[in-house]
Amino acid sequence: MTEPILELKNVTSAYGRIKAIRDISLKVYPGEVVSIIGANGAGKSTTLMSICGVLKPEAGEVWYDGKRIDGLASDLLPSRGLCQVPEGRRIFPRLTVEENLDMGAFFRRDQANIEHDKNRVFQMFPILLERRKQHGGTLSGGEQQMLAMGRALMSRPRLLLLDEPSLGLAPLIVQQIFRIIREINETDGVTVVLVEQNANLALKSSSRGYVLETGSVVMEDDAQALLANPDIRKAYLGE
Amino acid sequence: MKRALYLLSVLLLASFVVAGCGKKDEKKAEASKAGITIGSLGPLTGQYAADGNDIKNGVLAAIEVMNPEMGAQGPVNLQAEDDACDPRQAVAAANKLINEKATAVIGAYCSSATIPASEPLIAAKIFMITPASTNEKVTERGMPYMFRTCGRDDDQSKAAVKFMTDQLKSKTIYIVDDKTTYSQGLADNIEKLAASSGLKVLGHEHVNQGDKDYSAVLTKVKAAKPDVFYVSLQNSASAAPMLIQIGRMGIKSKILAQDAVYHPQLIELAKKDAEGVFLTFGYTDKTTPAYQKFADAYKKYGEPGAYSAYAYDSTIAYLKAVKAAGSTDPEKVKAEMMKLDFDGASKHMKYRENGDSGSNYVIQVIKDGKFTNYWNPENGELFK
Amino acid sequence: MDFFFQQLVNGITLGGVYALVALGYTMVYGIIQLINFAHGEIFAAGGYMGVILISWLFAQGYPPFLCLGVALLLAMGYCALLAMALEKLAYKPLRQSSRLSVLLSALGMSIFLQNGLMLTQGVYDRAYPGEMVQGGFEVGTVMISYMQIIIVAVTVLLLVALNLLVFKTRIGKAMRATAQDKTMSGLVGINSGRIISITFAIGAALAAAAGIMVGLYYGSVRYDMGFVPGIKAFSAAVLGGIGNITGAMLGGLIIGMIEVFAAGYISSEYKDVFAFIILIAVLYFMPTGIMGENVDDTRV
Amino acid sequence: MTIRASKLWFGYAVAMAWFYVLLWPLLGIKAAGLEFAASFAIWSKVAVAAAICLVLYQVKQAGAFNFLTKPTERVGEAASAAFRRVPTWLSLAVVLALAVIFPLFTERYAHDVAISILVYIILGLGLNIVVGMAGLLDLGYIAFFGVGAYTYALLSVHFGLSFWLCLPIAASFSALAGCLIGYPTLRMRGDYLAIVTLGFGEIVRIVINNWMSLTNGPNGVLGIKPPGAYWFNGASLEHVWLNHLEQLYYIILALAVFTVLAVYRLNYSRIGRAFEAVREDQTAAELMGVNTLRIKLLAYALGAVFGGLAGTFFAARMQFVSPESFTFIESAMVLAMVVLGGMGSIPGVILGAVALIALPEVFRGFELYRMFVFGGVMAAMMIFRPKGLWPAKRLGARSEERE
Repeated sequence: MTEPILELKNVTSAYGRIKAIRDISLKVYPGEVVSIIGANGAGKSTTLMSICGVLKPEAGEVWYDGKRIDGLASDLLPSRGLCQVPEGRRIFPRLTVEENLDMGAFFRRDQANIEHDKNRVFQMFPILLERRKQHGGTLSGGEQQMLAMGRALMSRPRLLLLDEPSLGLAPLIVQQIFRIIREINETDGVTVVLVEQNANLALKSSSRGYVLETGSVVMEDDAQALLANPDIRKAYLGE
Repeated sequence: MKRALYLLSVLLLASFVVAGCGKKDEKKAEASKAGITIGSLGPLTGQYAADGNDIKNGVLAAIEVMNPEMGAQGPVNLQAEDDACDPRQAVAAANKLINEKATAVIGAYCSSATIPASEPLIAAKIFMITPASTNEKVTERGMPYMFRTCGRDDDQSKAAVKFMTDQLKSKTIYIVDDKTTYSQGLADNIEKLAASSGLKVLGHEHVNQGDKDYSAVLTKVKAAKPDVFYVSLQNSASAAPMLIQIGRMGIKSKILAQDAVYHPQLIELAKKDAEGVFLTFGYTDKTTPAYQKFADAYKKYGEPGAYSAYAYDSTIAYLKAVKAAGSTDPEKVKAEMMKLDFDGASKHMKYRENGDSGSNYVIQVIKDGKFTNYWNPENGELFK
Repeated sequence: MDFFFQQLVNGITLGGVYALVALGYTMVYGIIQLINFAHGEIFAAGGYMGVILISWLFAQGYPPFLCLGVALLLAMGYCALLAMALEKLAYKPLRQSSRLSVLLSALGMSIFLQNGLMLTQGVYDRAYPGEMVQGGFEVGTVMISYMQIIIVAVTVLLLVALNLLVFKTRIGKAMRATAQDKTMSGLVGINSGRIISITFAIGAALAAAAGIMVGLYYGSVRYDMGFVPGIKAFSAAVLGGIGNITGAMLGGLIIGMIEVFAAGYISSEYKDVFAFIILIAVLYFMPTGIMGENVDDTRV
Repeated sequence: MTIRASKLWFGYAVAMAWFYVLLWPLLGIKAAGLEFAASFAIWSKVAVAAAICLVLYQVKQAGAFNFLTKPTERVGEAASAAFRRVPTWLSLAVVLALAVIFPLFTERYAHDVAISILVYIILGLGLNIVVGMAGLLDLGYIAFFGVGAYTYALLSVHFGLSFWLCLPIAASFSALAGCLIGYPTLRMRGDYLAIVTLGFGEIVRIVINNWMSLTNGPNGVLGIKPPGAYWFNGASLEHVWLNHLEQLYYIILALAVFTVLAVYRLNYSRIGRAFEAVREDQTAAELMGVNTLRIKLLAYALGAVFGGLAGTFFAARMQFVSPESFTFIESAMVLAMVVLGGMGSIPGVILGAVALIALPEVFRGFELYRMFVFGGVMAAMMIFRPKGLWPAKRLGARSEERE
C-alpha cells in the first residue's frame, strides 16, 4: 500500500494537567474516508486539534504528507492542503458569507482560480449564493455548516478534517451534508477524516474507522466490520 | 519552594529599603561633618518639570559660586528632591531631606506643595526658602524659618490693575485662570481689585491644568471684546498654546499675563503670537554685576527660567548667613538672615520679619522676541 | 449663532483628533481585548517625531508642505515600528495570561515610554517651526484657520483609507476574522501574530498622525502630552462601542463636541465632568456603547 | 540546540537593529544635521548588556551553572520545607512583631515610607474586594480615598470633630459614594465598567477641584488636626496630639491589621463566596439564587469603606489635602498593587504595596531615571510573573474573559 498521508505516532495531549488523549496512533491513507467515533469527552476533537497545531502534543509525533508537523503553527498547514472544519462550525459571525469564503482562500494568490472555486462552492450550496451578502452569524445552523465546509473547500484541501458535521442539524440537512462529503471525496479525491458521535452515519460513509474511549484508541477496523461488531452496535448504535 | 522564594524576596526588599536608608545616613553623616547639605525641592518630573529644573539649576549655580568662599564650612552639597507638585510626594521628600540632615531647603515651586512640605521642615528647624511660591499663605502662618525670595500675589495684582487703569486706560477686562493655588489666587485678587478701580469684569473663566485646547473659552472672550484679556496660567507651557490660539482666533484685546509664564520657552513656542504680550514680573536689572555673575554661572544650564535667579539668590542668601553665623545652628543663622542686605541677581535682598523679601513688580512686554521692561508702577513711567 | 458655529468648528477639529487616537484603542481592543494604556505615549512619540523631522527638513530648506507630508509619513512609520516592538516585548508574552496582567504591563510600558521620551527629549516643550501653516479665513465672523482645515482633511483622508483597508482588502478581512475568532483564523491559514502586529502598527500610525496634527495646532509638544488625550480617546472608543471602528470615529467626534460646547455654554471647568456624565448616561442605557458590538460588523 | 542558539542570536540581531531604528531618530536628528554618536553610545551599552544576558541564559540552559543552582535549589527546598513546618500563627506573629518593632531601629524617612506603604496596603486590600474577589474592574478607586480624606478634612476644620469619631463617619460616607458609583455600573460588564469607574473617579476629582466654597478647590484644605489621645501623665488625663511619625505609624499599623483581619474573614464568609460566584459566572450565580445586583453593590461599598478609612488617616497624617492626590494615576497604582501582588490574595496585595511604594523610593538614587526604571520593572514583573508575586490559591478567570 502507499504511504499514509497522515500518521499519528503515540500522541499525547493535555489541557493543563489533565491528559485529554494518551498514546494515540492512527494512519490515514490517500483517498480514504476515515471515521473517528466515540462518546462525549472521548478525545475526538482534541485529536483533531492536536493534528492541526492548535494544541501542541506533549509527546508523540504527527506526520503529514511525509513531513513531521507537530509543533508547527496552525496557520502554516492550510497552504499544505490540511484543513479542518472544527466543531461548532466557527463561522466568522460578522463577516459576510462571501468574505467567509474568501478567508478560506486566504493564503492563495491565484485570483482567477479562487473565483472559480467560489463559483463551485455556490453550485454545491446554492443557498450560500442567495445569502452571500449576509453576515455569517445570521445564518441557520445548516447553512453555517455548509458555509464552513465551503470555506474549507476554498483552500483546495488534500486532507479535510471534519468535526461533528451533523451536530444539531435536521436529518434532511445531515443527509445533504454527507452526500457532499462523499462527493468531494470521490470526485476531487480529497481524503477525509470524519469525527462523529453519530457512528452509524459516519461508518456508513467511510472506509475505515477508529473508536476512541477516554482518550485512547480501543478499536480499529474496516467500517463495515465495525458496523457489524456487536460491542460497537451496543455502545454506539443504541442496540 | 515558592513560598520560601517569596519570603526571601520580601526580606530582600525590606532589607533593601532599610539598607538604602542606612547607607545614605552614613554617607550624609560624613557629609555633615565635612560640609553643608542644601536640599532643593521642586517638580523634576511631571507637568511642571521644566520649572523644577530651573530651580534646581539655580541652586546648583549658586553653590558653585559660593563653594570657594565657604572655607572650612564647605563644601556645600546639593540634595535635589522631586515633589512632582504633589503634596504627598512633597511631604515624603521633605522627610527624606530631614533624614539627610539638610539644613536648608530651597523650594518648592507649587504653593500647594510648599505649604504642606513646610510643616515637617520648619518643625525640624530647617530653613525653607521658596523662590517661586507667591501665594500669600506661604509666609503668613507664623513659621520662623520660612522665607520667600519672590514677590507676593497681592502685590502683583496691584501692579497689574494699576497698569490697566493708568497706562492702558482700559474699561473692560476678561480673566482666565487655570485653578492652581497660585494662578487662581492671583486672578481672584485681580477681579476684586478691578471692580474697586472702575474696571468692568466681563467674565472670569477657569480652565483646567494640562488643557491645551482653549478654543471654547477664547470664542467667549472674542465675543465679549474686552479691552484687556488677563491670562493667569501656572506656567509658560500652558500659556504658549493659549497665545497661539488667541492669535489664530484673531482676538484684538491687549493681553496681560503674570510672572509664572515668564520663561524663554514662551517666546520660543508661541513665536510671533507672543509679541506684544504684557506681563507682570519682578524687576530684575540685568545690567548689574550680580546678575552678570549669575548669568555666567548659569550658562551651562541654558537660558535662565522664571525662577532660576530667585533660586540662585535664595541659596546665596542662606549661605551668606551661614558664613556670617559661622555655623549652621538655626537660631544663629536666622539672626544673620534677618541682617542680610545685599544686591542679588534678581533684586535687592533683604528679608522682613515674616520672611518675605518684598515685591517689586513691573510690567514687561515681549518685543522682538525678548522680555523687555515696559512700565514701572512705582512712578507710572515707561522704561527707556 | 456665530458663537455656535465657531464652537462647532472648534468641536469638529478637536473631535477629529480624538477620533484618530480612539481608533488605535478600538482596533487593539477589538483584536486582543486589551486597553492599550501606552497608546497615548505612541501619540506623543508621533508628535515628537513630527517636530524632529519637520525641524530637520525645514532647516534643509524644503517647502513647508513637502516637509509636512514627508514628516507625516515617516512619523507614522516610526510609530508603527514602535508599537510593534511594544507588542512583541510587553504584550505577546502575556497572550495566555489574564487580561489584567496585560493591562498592567501596558500601564508599566506607558510610564516607561513617557519617561523615555522625557529622558531623550528633555522636560521642556519642543516648538514646531511656526512658519508652517499660518492664517485662516472668516466666514461671517466665524474664524476658520488653515490649520483646522488641514487637521480635518488629514483626519477624513486617513479615516477613509482605514475604512477601505479594513473592509476591502485581504489584510483587512483577515484582521476582522482574527478579531472574531483567533483559533479559526489560524485554521484557515491566517498568522494571527502577524495580524495583531499589523493592527498595532496601523493604530499607531493613526496616533502618530494625530500627534503631529496636535503639535502643529497647539504649536508645541511635550513628553506627557499623551496622557489626557489618551484618556479622552479611550472614553471616545468606549462611547462608540469599543472594538467598533465607526463607533470610535463617532465617539471621538461626540466627545470633542461635548467638551467644546460644555465649555462654551456651561462651564469650562466642568467640561470633562459633562463629557464623563454623558458617557456614563449613554452606557447606562446602551451598555455596549452607541454602536454596540451586536449591531454591525465594523468590529475589527 | 545549535539551531535554537542561532535562532536566539538572530532574534537578538533583529531586536538590536530594531532598537537602533527606534532610538536614533530621537537623539540623532537635529535641525543642524544628523549625528550618530550619542545614540550609538547608548545603543552599544544596551546591546552589550543584552548580549551578556543572552550568553548567561545560554550557559544556564546548557547546565553550566548546575553546580551553583542545584545546591541553592536544595537549600531553598529545605528552607521551604522548614518553613512549612512552622505554624502559620507563628510566622504571622513574627511578621507582626517585626512590624511593631520596626520604628525602633529605623529613621524618620523609613517611617515615612512605611506609613505610605501601610496606607496603600489598606487601599490595595479594599480594591482587592472589588477587583480580586468580585471581579469588577475599577479604575476610579482613588475617589473613595478622596471622599474619606475630604470628609475628615472638612469635619475637622469646620466642626473640630476628632479623628476617631470621623473614622466611622468617613467610612460610611465612602460606602455611600460606593453605592452611588456602583448603582449605574451594575448593568455593565468588563471594560465598559472600567471606563465608567474611571469617569466617576475623574468626576469626583474635578468636583473637588472646582467646588471652591466647600473644598477650597486646588488650594486644598489646611489645618487638619492629627489624631488626638488622652494620656495619663501621673496626675490627670491630658489631651495630646499624636503627630509624631512613630505614633502615626502605630495608628496606621493598627488600621492595616484591622483591614487584613476583616478582609480575611470576608474571604471565607458567605458573602465572600457570593463574590466569588459573581466573579466566576454571573449568570450561574444568579440562577443559584445569588442576588447579583446586591452583591455587586456590597462589593463596591465594602471596598469603599477601606478606601475611606485610608483616606481619613491620610488627611490626618498630612494635615493637608488637595485634589492633586487623587488623580487617575493613583487609581492605576493601587490596581497595579493588586494585580502585581496576585489578585485575591492578601499576602500578595501586601507584597504588591511594598514593592510599588518601596521601589520608587529605592530608585530615588536614579533621580530622573526613577520612573523610567519603575515603568520598565513593572512591565517586566508582569511578564515574568503574570499571576502576581503571591497568587491566590483559588482563583479562576473573570467571567467576562471566557467568551
